[in-house]
Amino acid sequence: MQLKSWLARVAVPLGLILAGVAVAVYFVENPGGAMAARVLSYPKVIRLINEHLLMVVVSSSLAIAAAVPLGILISRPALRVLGIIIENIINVAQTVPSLAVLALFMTILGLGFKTAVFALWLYSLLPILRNTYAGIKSVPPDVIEAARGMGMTPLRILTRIELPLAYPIVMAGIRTAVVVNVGTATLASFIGAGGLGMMIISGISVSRPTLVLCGALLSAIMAILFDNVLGQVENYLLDRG
Amino acid sequence: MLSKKGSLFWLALVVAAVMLLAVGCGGGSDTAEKSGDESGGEGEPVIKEWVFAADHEFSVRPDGLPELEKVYGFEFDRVEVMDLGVTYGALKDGLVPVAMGFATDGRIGAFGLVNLEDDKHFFPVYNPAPVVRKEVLDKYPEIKDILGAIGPKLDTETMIELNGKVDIDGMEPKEVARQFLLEQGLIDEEKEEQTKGPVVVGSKEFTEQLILGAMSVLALEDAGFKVTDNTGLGGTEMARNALESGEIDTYWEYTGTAWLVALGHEKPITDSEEAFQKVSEEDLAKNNLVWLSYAKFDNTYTLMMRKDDAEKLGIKTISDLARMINESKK
Amino acid sequence: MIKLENVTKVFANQETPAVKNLNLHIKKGEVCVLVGPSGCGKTTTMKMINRLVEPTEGTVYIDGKDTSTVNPIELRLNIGYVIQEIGLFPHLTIAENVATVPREKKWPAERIRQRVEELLNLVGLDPQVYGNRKPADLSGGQRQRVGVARAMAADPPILLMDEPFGAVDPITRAKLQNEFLRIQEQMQKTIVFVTHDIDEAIKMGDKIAVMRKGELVQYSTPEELLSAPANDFVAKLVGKNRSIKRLHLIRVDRVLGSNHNVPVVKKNTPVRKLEELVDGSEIGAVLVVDERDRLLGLASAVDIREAGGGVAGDIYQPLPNTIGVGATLSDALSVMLNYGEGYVAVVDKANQLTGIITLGFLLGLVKEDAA
Amino acid sequence: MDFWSFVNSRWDKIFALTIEHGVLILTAMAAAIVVGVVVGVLITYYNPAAHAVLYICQILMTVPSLAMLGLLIPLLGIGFWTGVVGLILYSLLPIVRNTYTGIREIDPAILEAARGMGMNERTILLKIKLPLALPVIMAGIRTATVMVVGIGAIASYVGAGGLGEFIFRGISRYNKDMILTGAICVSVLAIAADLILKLVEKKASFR
Repeated sequence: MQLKSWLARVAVPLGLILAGVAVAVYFVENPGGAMAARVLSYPKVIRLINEHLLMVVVSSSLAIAAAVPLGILISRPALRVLGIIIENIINVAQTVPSLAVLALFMTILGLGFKTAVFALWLYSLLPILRNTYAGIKSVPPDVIEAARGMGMTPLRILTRIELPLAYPIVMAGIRTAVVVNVGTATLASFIGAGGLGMMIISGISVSRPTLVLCGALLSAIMAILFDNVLGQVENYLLDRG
Repeated sequence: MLSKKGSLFWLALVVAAVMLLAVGCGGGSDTAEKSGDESGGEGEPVIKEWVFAADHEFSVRPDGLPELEKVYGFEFDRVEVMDLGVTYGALKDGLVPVAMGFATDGRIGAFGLVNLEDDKHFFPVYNPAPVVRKEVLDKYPEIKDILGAIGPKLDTETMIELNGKVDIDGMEPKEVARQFLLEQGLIDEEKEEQTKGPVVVGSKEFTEQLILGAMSVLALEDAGFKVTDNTGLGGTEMARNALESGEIDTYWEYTGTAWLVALGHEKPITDSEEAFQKVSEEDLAKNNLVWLSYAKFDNTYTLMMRKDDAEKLGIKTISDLARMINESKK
Repeated sequence: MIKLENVTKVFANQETPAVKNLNLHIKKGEVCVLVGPSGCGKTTTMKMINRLVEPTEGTVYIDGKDTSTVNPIELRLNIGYVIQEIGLFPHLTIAENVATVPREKKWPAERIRQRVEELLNLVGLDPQVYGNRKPADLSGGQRQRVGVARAMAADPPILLMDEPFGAVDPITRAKLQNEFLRIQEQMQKTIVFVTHDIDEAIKMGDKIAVMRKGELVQYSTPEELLSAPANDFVAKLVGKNRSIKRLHLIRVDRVLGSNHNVPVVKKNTPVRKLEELVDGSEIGAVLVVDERDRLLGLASAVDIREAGGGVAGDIYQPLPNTIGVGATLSDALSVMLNYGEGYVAVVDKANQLTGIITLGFLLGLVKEDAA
Repeated sequence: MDFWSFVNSRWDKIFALTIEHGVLILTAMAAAIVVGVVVGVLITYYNPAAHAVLYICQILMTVPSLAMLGLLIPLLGIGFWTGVVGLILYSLLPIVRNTYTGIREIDPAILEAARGMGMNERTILLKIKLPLALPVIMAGIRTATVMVVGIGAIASYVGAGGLGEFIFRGISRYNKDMILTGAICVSVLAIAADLILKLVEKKASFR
């Protein structure tokens, strides 16, 4: 029973990883021309996947680590005005296209991986921050009132009432941010940060659909994988209370 | 359980705050930390890692990087792939010691960079010429003279200057093109009535192409054509596909590029006139495309280094570079 | 009017039929209540009448016409339909809601407008006030009224009502029920009414069809149902205090007839004649009405004897203890108790005497059940 | 001040590209609304198809926009229409999903009442279902539009024109002012679209 549910949990991510490997192997074995073969070699594909993963994982985890506490902070009643201001700033900032964010930081911070990570971090900060704030704000005031009436301290109210209730919304923000992040990271290759975007952009610029397709499939699989894993983390934490 | 979670949460908060700070500073220090190619202590420049900046197209083209490394017999430690045009900045800012560029780019001079001589004549010739669909030319034979007049007036120095006006001085490509055509007397100030056409003009998406495209647009407009400006289409294949499918009627293509990429030949041609003859013959026969007079300048690929680096290390040619890299690996 | 013949419905993916070989005949102008526990097939039966559910077997006739030969849209346009959830269209105004079917029938705008006004007035909603409001602005009871008005908009001869008062509070429900009875008195529609509430069934129905597991258990008048339940199931459904329930639920107009011995005279009847009559009266008095049968009062034996001559119109005394036709037997009982008299006169809206209920009769009813 | 002089010297170009961007978005959204609403309506009639369609749309969303546009080039060539098709594909999910849920979430009593009163399916769809689902559908359209304005910047890479040209040229020339101009124009366009559609959404709401 235990084993079965464990298997069920692992089956989908494992399947996705296998699909990713299958895609990579297929395209490396069938690159569709010498030009595409220059990118579609095992070491190169592995390197690009690694770069992409690294970019996404680093920027996303730092974004989560920064945005969730910040979201909690600005949702405190004492910082109500600040919260509203930041919420509005986020709403405006989210309309700036990701490409422009990358490009702007390129001109400020220079080219390369770190710039890309910084831009991706900043860009995925927004949805997580917004959802954390919105999630906590969505807790009905009477629930908090009741908790306060029962003599709970503000900290206990936060950890036992607000955070558990806001949790699904926060997780939704995180999942959106990560999935978007995987896609945005493909643009990082414009500023010399590598990743699967290198495959896609090269494919577009020399008209080799296999390259584009391979990059598209790998990054889509990566996005779905992250989404699935985060979904399972969400359920797991939810089960444990 | 829950109280444990509570303390865990505070721990996470602290960790996060530290991380936030770290990222903030890390991001800031990005420019400062150049990829290990700064001068050593005794004024002798030591390049620890031979990183090469290339755009996506160059990194995979048959006449691009892989073949170059084969011919000169060396290999870069790492290749950073980035958008075309960003390579000059990357080199100038010291992010890479060597970068790929185009021989006529205005930034070479302005950024204090030098071209390394292609002593093994690896790069084929890349003289640009207006390519026009034959149907269009049959309908408007005068286009041959209008667009054909531009190329012979463009030599390498002129083109570097024109490119520099856009990339360094920040002028619009169209304005640069207009100035040049006016100076050369190829167009006049008067506004013509646009009675013929429309003709769709395309170009690839980089400075020189934008200027050349703008020249075509202006010259045709001056001759009374209604012109649809479709310049800035992206890479080679994109512009080429657009031309072959009739989405655009003309754009400036480079002889070497057409020979290798569009016509699919493996062996590059290194003589300008020969390349032009062969390409125009084959393109007419195969694709019904007509090549008009080509420009004097040869915008071939080039490898660039920072001038002071190159001087200190005594690198003048690509062979010098290959030797230096191979030595560093020993 | 409506006839169900050997109707059976088996839903896909279900083994037991929802409705089994049902036969039902509903006469014109009758309120037929389908009652039974949830899942007994009452709603399914009703929906087969307007073909929202198609019978698996058997035939439904309306006015002798097999409904399966009629276009269902056509059919439904001529059958009013009210459901518990009401289903008012929240994006349309009250007036637009009521106008739905007339619009589908392409009535001219002016006629629709008049009809909507008439109906809103009928259900007690001022068209000026409520016509342009949205359903969300109305209370539950008001919405239910709109639902009824909407169902009657195109004046359909038949009305199907699926627990129409199920979702409102008891006080509002009683009010709506009474109003509905009043409207029905005017409209005389043929109504199929579904409820799981036996009390409501007894109050509303001319006929009650008790259903259980898709089958018709008993089909009779409320009185019969209370006095002679067909089996244990019905008896249980009706409940233990059937007699008390009868008092509470049975409307006085249902039991009026030759159940009493109280003479009624016109006001110009000579007193002399009254003397003979009053002797045979159960209550020791005669009732006096005017030439149009409107109740004037009563003349007791004492009054008659003392008068000696003249006509009934000269000697009667006004009668304070009357009740309306819609009242229940228990209403009648409480009036009797209040006035300390053993009878109560029943009058209709126009104050015309329709009958009289006596204490003896009520006792008889209760005794009947106890036996 | 550099930035302002840059903007000042290029008003015509900024205007032209903003219009181009707007036309790109409008074309894509017009088509996406038609396709999305039709698909969303159709799948309410057949549940298994609904799950499949929504899942496909969701997968489409995970494909990086750059890759999606790139994959369309072999099929459609480069240019405006490639951008339009790419943007349509991206805007489908919110529109289809919201149309579907908007209709599915209508109180079944309302539909039963409509059916019971003798309205035919076409009338029910046009007069009851779509008007009732309209606020939800509009919300989907708003989400899609704001998103697509941003993705539209990437569509320049495949020759669809628009404000992305500022950004791409800005990258090539290392020109911050140019990138900033593009970014700000796209943002303003997105915010404007958001505000306008919010207004429409409010109008569409019947409560």
